[in-house]
Amino acid sequence: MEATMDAARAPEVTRRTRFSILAWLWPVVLIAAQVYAFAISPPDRDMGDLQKIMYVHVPAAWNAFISFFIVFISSILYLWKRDERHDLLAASAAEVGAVLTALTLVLGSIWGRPTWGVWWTWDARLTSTAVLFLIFVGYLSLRAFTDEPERRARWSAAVGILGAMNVPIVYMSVRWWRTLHQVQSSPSTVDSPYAWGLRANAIAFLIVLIYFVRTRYAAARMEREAEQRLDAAALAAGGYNA
Amino acid sequence: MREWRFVIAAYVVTWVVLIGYAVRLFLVNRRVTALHDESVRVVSGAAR
Amino acid sequence: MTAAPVRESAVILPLELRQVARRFGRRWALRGVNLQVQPGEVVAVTGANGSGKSTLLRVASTAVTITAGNGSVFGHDLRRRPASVRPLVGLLGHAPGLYDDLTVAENLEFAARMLALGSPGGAISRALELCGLSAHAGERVRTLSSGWQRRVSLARLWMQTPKLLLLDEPYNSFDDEGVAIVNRLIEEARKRGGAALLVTHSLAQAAAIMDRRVTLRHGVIEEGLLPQLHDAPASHDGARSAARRVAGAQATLELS
Amino acid sequence: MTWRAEAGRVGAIAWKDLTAERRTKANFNAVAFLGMLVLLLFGFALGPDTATVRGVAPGIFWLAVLFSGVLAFNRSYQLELEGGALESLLLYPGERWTIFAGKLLANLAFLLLVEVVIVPVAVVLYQLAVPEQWPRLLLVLFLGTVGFATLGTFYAAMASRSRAREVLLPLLLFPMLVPLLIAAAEASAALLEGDPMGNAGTWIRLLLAFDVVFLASAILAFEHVIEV
Repeated sequence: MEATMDAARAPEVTRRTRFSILAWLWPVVLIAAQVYAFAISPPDRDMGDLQKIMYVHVPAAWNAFISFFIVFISSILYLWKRDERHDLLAASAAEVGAVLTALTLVLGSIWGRPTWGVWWTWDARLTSTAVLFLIFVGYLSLRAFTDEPERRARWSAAVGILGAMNVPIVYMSVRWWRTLHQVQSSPSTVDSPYAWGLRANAIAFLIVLIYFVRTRYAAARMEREAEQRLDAAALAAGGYNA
Repeated sequence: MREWRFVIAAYVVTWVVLIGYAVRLFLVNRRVTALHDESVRVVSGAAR
Repeated sequence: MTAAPVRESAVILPLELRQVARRFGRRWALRGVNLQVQPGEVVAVTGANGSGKSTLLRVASTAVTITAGNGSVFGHDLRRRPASVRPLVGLLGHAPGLYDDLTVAENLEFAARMLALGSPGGAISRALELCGLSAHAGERVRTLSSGWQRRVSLARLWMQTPKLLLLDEPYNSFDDEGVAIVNRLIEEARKRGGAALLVTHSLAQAAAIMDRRVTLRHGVIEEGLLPQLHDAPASHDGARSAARRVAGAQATLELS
Repeated sequence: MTWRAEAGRVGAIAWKDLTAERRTKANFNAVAFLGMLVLLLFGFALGPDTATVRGVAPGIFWLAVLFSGVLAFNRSYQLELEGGALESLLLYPGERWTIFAGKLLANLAFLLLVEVVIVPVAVVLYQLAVPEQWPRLLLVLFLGTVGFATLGTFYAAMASRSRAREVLLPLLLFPMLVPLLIAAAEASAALLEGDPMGNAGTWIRLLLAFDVVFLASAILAFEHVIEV
């Protein structure tokens, strides 16, 4: 049967990408950025040393938003081009993004307790981040509950696009909601000595993000290719219930 | 001094989460590599 | 609207499948089917349970997407132009595809509106009459027997007048009258230059109407079966050369 | 395909869904009853102080709509899954968005009818005074329901055909509805008090923007969620 030969010619992939440079580079860069930020920043006049939480909290939040921007773009690209790689990239970015939003929320809570005296406040940024987290938990659950790859890809692309589109709307609504109820605004704006520390840490987090997303993506690619190889083998072998 | 407890907590949480996710990536990679090896074995077995 | 099948080299085939494969989860229902159906031809598909017969019909109707390979219906690509294929095909599936809480007439009215028929009233009463459903028009589908439910599905096909009929076990749960309606439906399609693909176990009932028979086994068409019965159109040679053409071609798995 | 044919399909689908719904009134009754039950239970949970309850009544009302409405969306696709009707539906000629538009209209009509039942109940239970600006309140009710039905109809197309339909729909839908819930509850609360700060208009505009954005994107994206 001619199909037997097809399997042998199945895509020859032996990539075992480890991104070994980034794997040890990200902790080093992150530690360096944190040490640098600690060294150059004096205690804040309002918040004292608590200000130092900003160097992890804010970069985590920024990079979470970057991840979801990647989800948004890749989802659109998937529906447009129907290239499975866009779907896998969206899924990888969503997973990393969910981890970073969760981290942002916990850090916000740790920061809020000594600053505002409460673990949680209905602050616009914190609340929208929480909603964003829930939206992407929904995204990841949908993926987990759907087996068929094309269905999973198209459904989650739709959910990813609508979810990302909702982010600015959620933010606006929560902000107006807070303004109308008159409470204290968010903590002080960032002055220059702090800004450099913040930038360094944001870049360090970006490297973490790149490493995580690329590694997750490489694993997802490898998994799909292995599945396809097994499918092709099943198709060829005639044992069609492999 | 009390402030430092929160700062330390924040950095500990950050590192635990990041390293935790890196470990998850490692485990995923190991599982996927095993699947990859199996698929290659199955395909070369079928070709013979 | 010619009655005689056109026999030229450049015929637009009602159905052409090239190395069509379809996977459900880990299971391959079709593993590279090549099939050509000529204008005016009625092809019976046989095969054991689970050999992929129903999937073959559903692939041709665009109800199920193709995992690998491709095909076309009257020249319209199944993968790229499913929307152009849909008006041309009519599928009688396993399930009746009706709304249980609506009456027979309401189900047909819905179909007529979805098909954007010019004069829905006339089409509905004609279809009801042809399928012997006039007396049951006001009954809810839920209360009908399975045979009558399938008649409603048949009536819907009558209204649609598709050029390619795809019938899954069309003789099941039908009495003699029902079988006659099915055969008439096929005959009408054939007259319009259409074709029919029917999955069946009971060749006896199909014998009167079919031109040839193909057998599926484990998701591929079994080779070496002669075309049967009267007036086999030029399909055989065509099918063979097509088979030769694709034999060398790889089933590139464009897995989604 | 002409616009007339597509509009006819939208009408046909809405008519078909509503006819089926009318035949099985039990579902409507159950959903409306659940809405009333939520209103009543919140009343108990918040205690007998009228002033407190009246203050939070708009929020509770919208939660009641959300909790009871979410049952209707899955049901809308359940109808298609019995007897393999979805496969036939997808084989008709025409654009996919007509299916969404038809189902949306049917779900919208269903929810508005449920509201006809539970609004008076809320007014009575929470001792609300009908404000002068009641037409704007009706507008808020309508816009909020449109947004809710839009996203509900969209996400139920996926959730109802996944492995975990009961959990997945609220999990996907409710976080998306946060802006809608805030805007609808705030606008209703403001209008019930006679809109002293004049901010109801802002919330109505936000509701309108939400509806337009998600109506457009759901119509565009629907073919991707229904086809596979």
